[in-house]
Amino acid sequence: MPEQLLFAMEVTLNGLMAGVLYALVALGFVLIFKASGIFNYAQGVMALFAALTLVGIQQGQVPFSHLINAIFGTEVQNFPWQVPSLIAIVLAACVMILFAWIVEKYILQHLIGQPDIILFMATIGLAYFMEGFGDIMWGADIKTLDVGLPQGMNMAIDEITYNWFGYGFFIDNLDIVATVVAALLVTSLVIFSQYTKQGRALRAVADDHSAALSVGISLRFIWVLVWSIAGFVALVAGIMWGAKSGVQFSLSLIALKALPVLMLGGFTSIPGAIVGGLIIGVGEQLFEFAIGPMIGGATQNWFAYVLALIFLIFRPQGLFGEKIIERV
Amino acid sequence: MTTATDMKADSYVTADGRTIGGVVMDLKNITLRFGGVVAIKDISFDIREGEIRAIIGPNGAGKSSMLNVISGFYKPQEGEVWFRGSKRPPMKPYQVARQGLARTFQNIALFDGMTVLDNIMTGRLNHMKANLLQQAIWKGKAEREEIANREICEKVIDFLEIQHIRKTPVGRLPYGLKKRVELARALAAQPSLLLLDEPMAGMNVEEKEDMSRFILDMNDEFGTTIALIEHDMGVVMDLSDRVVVMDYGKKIGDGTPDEVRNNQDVIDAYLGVAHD
Amino acid sequence: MFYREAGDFKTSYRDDNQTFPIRLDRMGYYILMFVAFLVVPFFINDYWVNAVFAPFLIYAIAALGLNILTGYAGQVSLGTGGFMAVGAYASYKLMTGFPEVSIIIHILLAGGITAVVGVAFGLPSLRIKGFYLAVATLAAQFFLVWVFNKVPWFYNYSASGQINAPERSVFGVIVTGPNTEAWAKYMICLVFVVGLAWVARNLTRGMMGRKWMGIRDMDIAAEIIGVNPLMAKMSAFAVSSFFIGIAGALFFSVYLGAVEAGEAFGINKSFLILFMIIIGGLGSTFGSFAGAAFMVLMPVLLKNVLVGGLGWPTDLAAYFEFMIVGGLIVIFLIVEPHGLAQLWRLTKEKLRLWPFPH
Amino acid sequence: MLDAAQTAEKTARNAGENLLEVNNIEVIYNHVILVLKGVSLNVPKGSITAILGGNGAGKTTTLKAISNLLQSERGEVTKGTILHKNENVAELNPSALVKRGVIQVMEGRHCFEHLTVEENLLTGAYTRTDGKAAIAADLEMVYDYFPRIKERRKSQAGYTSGGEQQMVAMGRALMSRPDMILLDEPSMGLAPQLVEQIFEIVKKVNEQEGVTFLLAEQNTNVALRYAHYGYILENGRVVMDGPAAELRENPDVKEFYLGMSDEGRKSFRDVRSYRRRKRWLA
Amino acid sequence: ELVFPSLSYRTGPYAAGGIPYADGFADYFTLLNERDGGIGGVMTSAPECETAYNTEKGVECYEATKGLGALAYNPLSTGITYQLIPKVTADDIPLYTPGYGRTSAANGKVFSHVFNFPANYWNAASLAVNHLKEVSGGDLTGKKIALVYHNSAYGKEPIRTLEGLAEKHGFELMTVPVDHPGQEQKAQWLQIRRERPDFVMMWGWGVMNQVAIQEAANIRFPMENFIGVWWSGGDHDVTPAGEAATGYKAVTFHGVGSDYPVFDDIKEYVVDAGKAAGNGDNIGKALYNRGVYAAMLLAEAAKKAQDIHGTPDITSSMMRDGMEALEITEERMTELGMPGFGPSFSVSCENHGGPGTGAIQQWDAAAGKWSLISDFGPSDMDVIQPLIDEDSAAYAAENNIEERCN
Ligand SMILES: Nc1ncnc2c1ncn2[C@@H]1O[C@H](COP(=O)(O)OP(=O)(O)OP(=O)(O)O)[C@@H](O)[C@H]1O
Ligand SMILES: Nc1ncnc2c1ncn2[C@@H]1O[C@H](COP(=O)(O)OP(=O)(O)OP(=O)(O)O)[C@@H](O)[C@H]1O
Ligand SMILES: [Mg+2]
Ligand SMILES: [Mg+2]
Repeated sequence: MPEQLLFAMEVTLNGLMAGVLYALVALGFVLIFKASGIFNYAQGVMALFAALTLVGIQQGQVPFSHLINAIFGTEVQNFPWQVPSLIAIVLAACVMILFAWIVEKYILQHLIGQPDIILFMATIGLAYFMEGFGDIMWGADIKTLDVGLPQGMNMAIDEITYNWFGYGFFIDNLDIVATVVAALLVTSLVIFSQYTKQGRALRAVADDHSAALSVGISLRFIWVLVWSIAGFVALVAGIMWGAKSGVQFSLSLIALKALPVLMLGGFTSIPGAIVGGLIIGVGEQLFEFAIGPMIGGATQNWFAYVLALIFLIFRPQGLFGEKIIERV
Repeated sequence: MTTATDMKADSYVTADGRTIGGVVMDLKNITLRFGGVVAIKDISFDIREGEIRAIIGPNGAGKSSMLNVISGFYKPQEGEVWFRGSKRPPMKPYQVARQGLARTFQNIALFDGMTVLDNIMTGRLNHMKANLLQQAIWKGKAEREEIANREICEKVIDFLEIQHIRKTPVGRLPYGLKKRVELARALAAQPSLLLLDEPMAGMNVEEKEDMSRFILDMNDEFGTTIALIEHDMGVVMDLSDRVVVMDYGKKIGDGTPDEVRNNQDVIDAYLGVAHD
Repeated sequence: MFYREAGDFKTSYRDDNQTFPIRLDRMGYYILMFVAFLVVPFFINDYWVNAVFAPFLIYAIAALGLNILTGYAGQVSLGTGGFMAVGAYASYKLMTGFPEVSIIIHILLAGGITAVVGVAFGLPSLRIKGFYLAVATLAAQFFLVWVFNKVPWFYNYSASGQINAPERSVFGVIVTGPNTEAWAKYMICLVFVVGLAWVARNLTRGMMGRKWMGIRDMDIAAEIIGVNPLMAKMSAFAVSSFFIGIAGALFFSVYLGAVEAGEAFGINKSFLILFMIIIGGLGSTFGSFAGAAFMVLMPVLLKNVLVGGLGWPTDLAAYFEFMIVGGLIVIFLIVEPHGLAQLWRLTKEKLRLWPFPH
Repeated sequence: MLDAAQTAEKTARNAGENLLEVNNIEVIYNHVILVLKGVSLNVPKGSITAILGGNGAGKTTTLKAISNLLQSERGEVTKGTILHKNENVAELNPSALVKRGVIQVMEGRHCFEHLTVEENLLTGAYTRTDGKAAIAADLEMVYDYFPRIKERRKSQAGYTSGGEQQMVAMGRALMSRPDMILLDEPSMGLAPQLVEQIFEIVKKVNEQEGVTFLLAEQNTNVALRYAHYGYILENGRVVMDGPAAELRENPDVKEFYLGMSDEGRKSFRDVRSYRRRKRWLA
Repeated sequence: ELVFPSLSYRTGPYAAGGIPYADGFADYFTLLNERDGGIGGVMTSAPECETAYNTEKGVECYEATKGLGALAYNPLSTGITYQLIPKVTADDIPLYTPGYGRTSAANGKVFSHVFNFPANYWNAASLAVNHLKEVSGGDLTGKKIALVYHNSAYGKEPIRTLEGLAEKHGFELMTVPVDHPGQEQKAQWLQIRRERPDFVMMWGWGVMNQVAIQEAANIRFPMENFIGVWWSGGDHDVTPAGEAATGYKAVTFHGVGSDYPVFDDIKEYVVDAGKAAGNGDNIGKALYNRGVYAAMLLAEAAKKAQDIHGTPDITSSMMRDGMEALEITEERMTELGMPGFGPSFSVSCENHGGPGTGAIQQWDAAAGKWSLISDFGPSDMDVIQPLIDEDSAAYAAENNIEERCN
């Protein structure tokens, strides 16, 4: 088989994997958008915060130690214990639920029935706040995240492909894990939103806040619910990305990777997030592989968006998004 | 009361002395589908110069859709629209508007972000010609134009008696006033054909009387041709010269109020009880 | 009743159309202009111009521009950073290409060029709406920055890809480069701001503005009553980009003097300016200024209070800065979703009624 | 200027067990616009009570004040009390009210555009806990009441006609098995026989399920035919109230709300443009 | 009081690098005050101003601290440096950018107020190449070297030099840009895996470093053939990858580790006295040391200025003279408790760039520390100098500056 083709295949495979990682982030956006029509700019920061919290708990860091030391001149850093990963993850999830509750109580509740852009803006304010808060709580230094996920090249695949084509494909174990996790998440979420009462209520809320209120749907409950789920999704995304780069500020920027995925899949579709992720992942990797070298590389950032844009021209609501209803 | 026969003539005079001219808008075998739903099935009817033409029918009959076809927002799968004696080529809604059509909407479509005055001024947009640069400079053409057209709008405002809310954002207005503002916006355009989609929905008798008065005066004073959808039989019967009745996208009646009122199909499909 | 409109009646539609129909506002406006032009320049120093005034005025221009697009025409855009970059690089190429031509012309031309680019990237808005459009405009953002980073011609093949503003002067007064006097820097920004604010005001109070707002409030209805969506949207993109381009040009040539596309015109700029108009108030000229002031002054103020005043460690201060700004944004939205401008309007309504509650 | 008869009637009424009592409430929007200037209502259990009045009179506001939907419009009740079953419900959130059995059908339909007609109806049953079977049964009931929407059950509500949407909204409310429904302008935009139909349904539901109705209406004619008692609102105040029968006979109501003059209904063509003045405003 | 403002960034995407550096910079001046009562009897201070690596904030900081009688600026950001170059020249304040900023500023003839001794990016490039040449037995012909760089002004700096060197040594250069922030580098590393370069060189900053090292480990690229510039050689860059990072190399222009007398003093006088900028656990980290080193050289320059002008209270323009006349000898370094921590060199009117010497450090994950595997060697000035002259000439032309020093 010609070498270029093999390479292309390898790139495609890795593209799919990268796509799944993007989709993980996009999912969080979709959930909240479905439930409240809110475009949650804070999703990225939530991922960062969740990951920070996880590591913090795991390593028994004293929250706010920096602040405490600054005020009382003490020298507290760590608790004498370490927490096993699994428990830490559960605790972190609880923190995210608490977070959801607070957000609902102190922000969303007061903005019921406001135009989307206002709610969007509020989440931006939230993002700012979280950025500072996360740093104060856990410090701004890079944290190594290790919950025992396998990393590095998958030898088996390398073997097999080598025997087949005489060229071993590179697949990162972490990506394989991510794919499995994502698959589970998506299926369960789809079932939830399409076939349950709460799921229906959730879509109703997205359509018309005051009408939802009038039929007795409790916005508060619905919102706490989805923000909790979104928080959990953020945690998962945080773990996957954090494992690569260590947990640090830049983690919050992965949100930008998720936006084109959203556009392409449709803001309101959970499967859309996955499909969009895959298309973007493969698209940008292949483009970088084939065209990139000719035009100087580093094309991913914009190409993802341009790709999504092209799709939108033909389907303004994204591949799976709800059709925009135009009546007078 | 005019009889069917003299209505065949290409121009006649009504009982209350208004002259009805020739056909302005002629709709031929219009059919409109939305996926499976057939909103309009092969309907033909015409609107004549200076008349008040009512369209009635049960909910979901396709009345609003018909207006949307006339104003070019829905493109019928079959059928032709003839305007002033010539077949209308496929057009964008805003091009149709430039031909002198204006309309109001069933679910009020005002620009909530603007004041009443600005909303009404938008009605004048096809009459204002200053280009971007002139508007950026303002002094000169743009301002002159603005003031000239403002005068026209003020006339409409006086006519509809909404001076007091000139500067309030329409979003805050109660339903009835919104309806009136929407009418004002349509009038400001000084249309030759005016389409009204349930202008009196959600009004009480007193307000309906006012609204009727406006419509009549408009028709008398400016000779505006009016097509009107309305569910209040009283209003329809009193105001209109001719009535089209639709049901499930089909035309089940067309003629003078009396003819329609006594048409059995219409009674079954729509009126329920025969109206006095 | 402090604030009265009672007792000044309009006798002509012209008076009724003026920017400040209420006498009290008019007075305030004149005083403001007087101070801005005839007082500040004599007291301003490097710190104030570089830390406060230059950024405030320049962002105000950008905010005006974005507000026309988003606030008036309802097209949410996140490409602002990219468009500012276009303005900056355009002015750079012009300044270095035609040194003899006045920089004022260069800056205006830069605006024009940006307008063209803006229209090009605005075309999708015909089909794409709402947040989809917002995200779509990010394509412009990333692509433009990438281009300015990749194509050496734009930065005259300098080793690092940085561009530096050469020294230029207006009427013999140096306005760019390191030797610019504080007041000169301030003045040129001020002149542009006032001029453009005036243009923005004219466009938005006339038929153009109404077309834009029509598209914003209910695009279908607008089209049916005769607004041509293509023209309306494209003109909005053009005008807005023109403003933003000029802002970019000033930002580079007058304010910073040396920039690099990725760093100075990154995605954060786009968001920053969007914050400004939302905090300030969508669809309000005053709001553009209020928002710019808030987003520029608040951090500087906090920093001076927390570090200078309370002597906190800079990092803690910085974190709190984030939290406070974020918190304030949320609080403002809760108190008044329609921004500082609306807050101002309501206060006036209250004053008008004062001391009676209703 | 209420005459003895009415006063007597009222006291009698107040004695009777009231499902809902609104005592002299005041509503302000945006902290500045005073809309309700002291409105009081009594809604006896099992009755149909109508709020009549012109545009901007404050009908919708009143209903929203009762069902606590104001805060999302930046409006607030600044004075007065609202008692449901003699408990103050002013503080409850809307969903709690629905659980208590008070549900509102909002002015201008407010369907969930992207949900299908059927899903819309099902959201009405959100607060119910009595199992799928019961809900399915009621779904059938609603479809019996409104055959028209049964045909379009699978299409997105956003694409249904104005009237169809009104039916969906009403059906949705019925799905919650309320003991009190606040109906805001049910007849708006409905074809005559449909209006009759809907009021027939109101009557039926009221008699069969014993649901109490408080409805805001413009269509005084129908409203007074079906309601037991009526309040007339004019810019934020109750200017007149009494049993429907009495109101129908009142000369002012006749002229201004029923468009009757002494010689029967007068034609809309004959309306003259002089501004008439209402006696009670004199 | 002698003021050396520290435009630091303890927040934002690059905080992880900014924090230890700022700590080191501050701690050294604190040490001077605590131990020797300042410089020449005058107390020092290093007021911090948070820039978050953001140009506008940098400008604000510059203007804000300028008033305090700042003697020299060390903004630790290429962007801000480019900002300040014209400003400082106008305000007559020296700008000190060790190992970053505008490389061609090494040419004192054009850049009167900018100093970037002891070494700059182009030296770094050359030093790296020299090392690679050494490990591949003194010959690079036919070898392939990949440059993974941060797609920004900073990242592009070495390319020209490397092209020059490629010609000279006959190796093949392949450039692989990574866009900010660099969270996702799959494509890049697959490309490297395909092209199988003999060596990979990295010009990264922020998260890009950690991801790159992780990805390199993933594709099993031999770490000892992977070498970064000093800004890709911090401890926080390697730790996330854990064991896998062992063997990774980086160029450095100063000593590593904490076993120098000066650090004992810092522990004694600063940390234990509770006067440390951070919580003291950064001592010995690569970037902390760099901060200390920069502070030390500034302090020395200040002392020099005091000697020249015979007054302890120097002005910024005196400071400039001091920097231009700076002379670092091995004895002096030993006196300061930093024997062999950096090269001995002297600055001149023409040469603001110092000797351009540097060493190679290598990471050992098990021990959790860097160690020098070479001593401070020279870089290839006959390739670099022409580039410096060319670029500075261009700048001079653009801003019509006439040359000094003659
Ligand atoms: N854009 C659309 N997409 C799909 N179906 C539509 C659309 N517009 C109208 N319909 C359908 O076409 C039919 C006619 O709708 P239309 O609004 O014209 O009825 P109508 O006569 O105006 O009824 P009403 O008096 O209640 O307004 C309805 O069944 C409606 O569901
Ligand atoms: N959100 C709001 N903000 C400000 N004013 C409002 C708001 N909603 C209603 N109003 C004002 O309150 C008054 C009463 O409005 P309301 O909708 O209750 O009248 P209504 O009796 O329901 O009229 P309609 O019969 O047209 O529905 C109107 O004058 C309206 O301007
Ligand atoms: Mg209709
Ligand atoms: Mg109402």
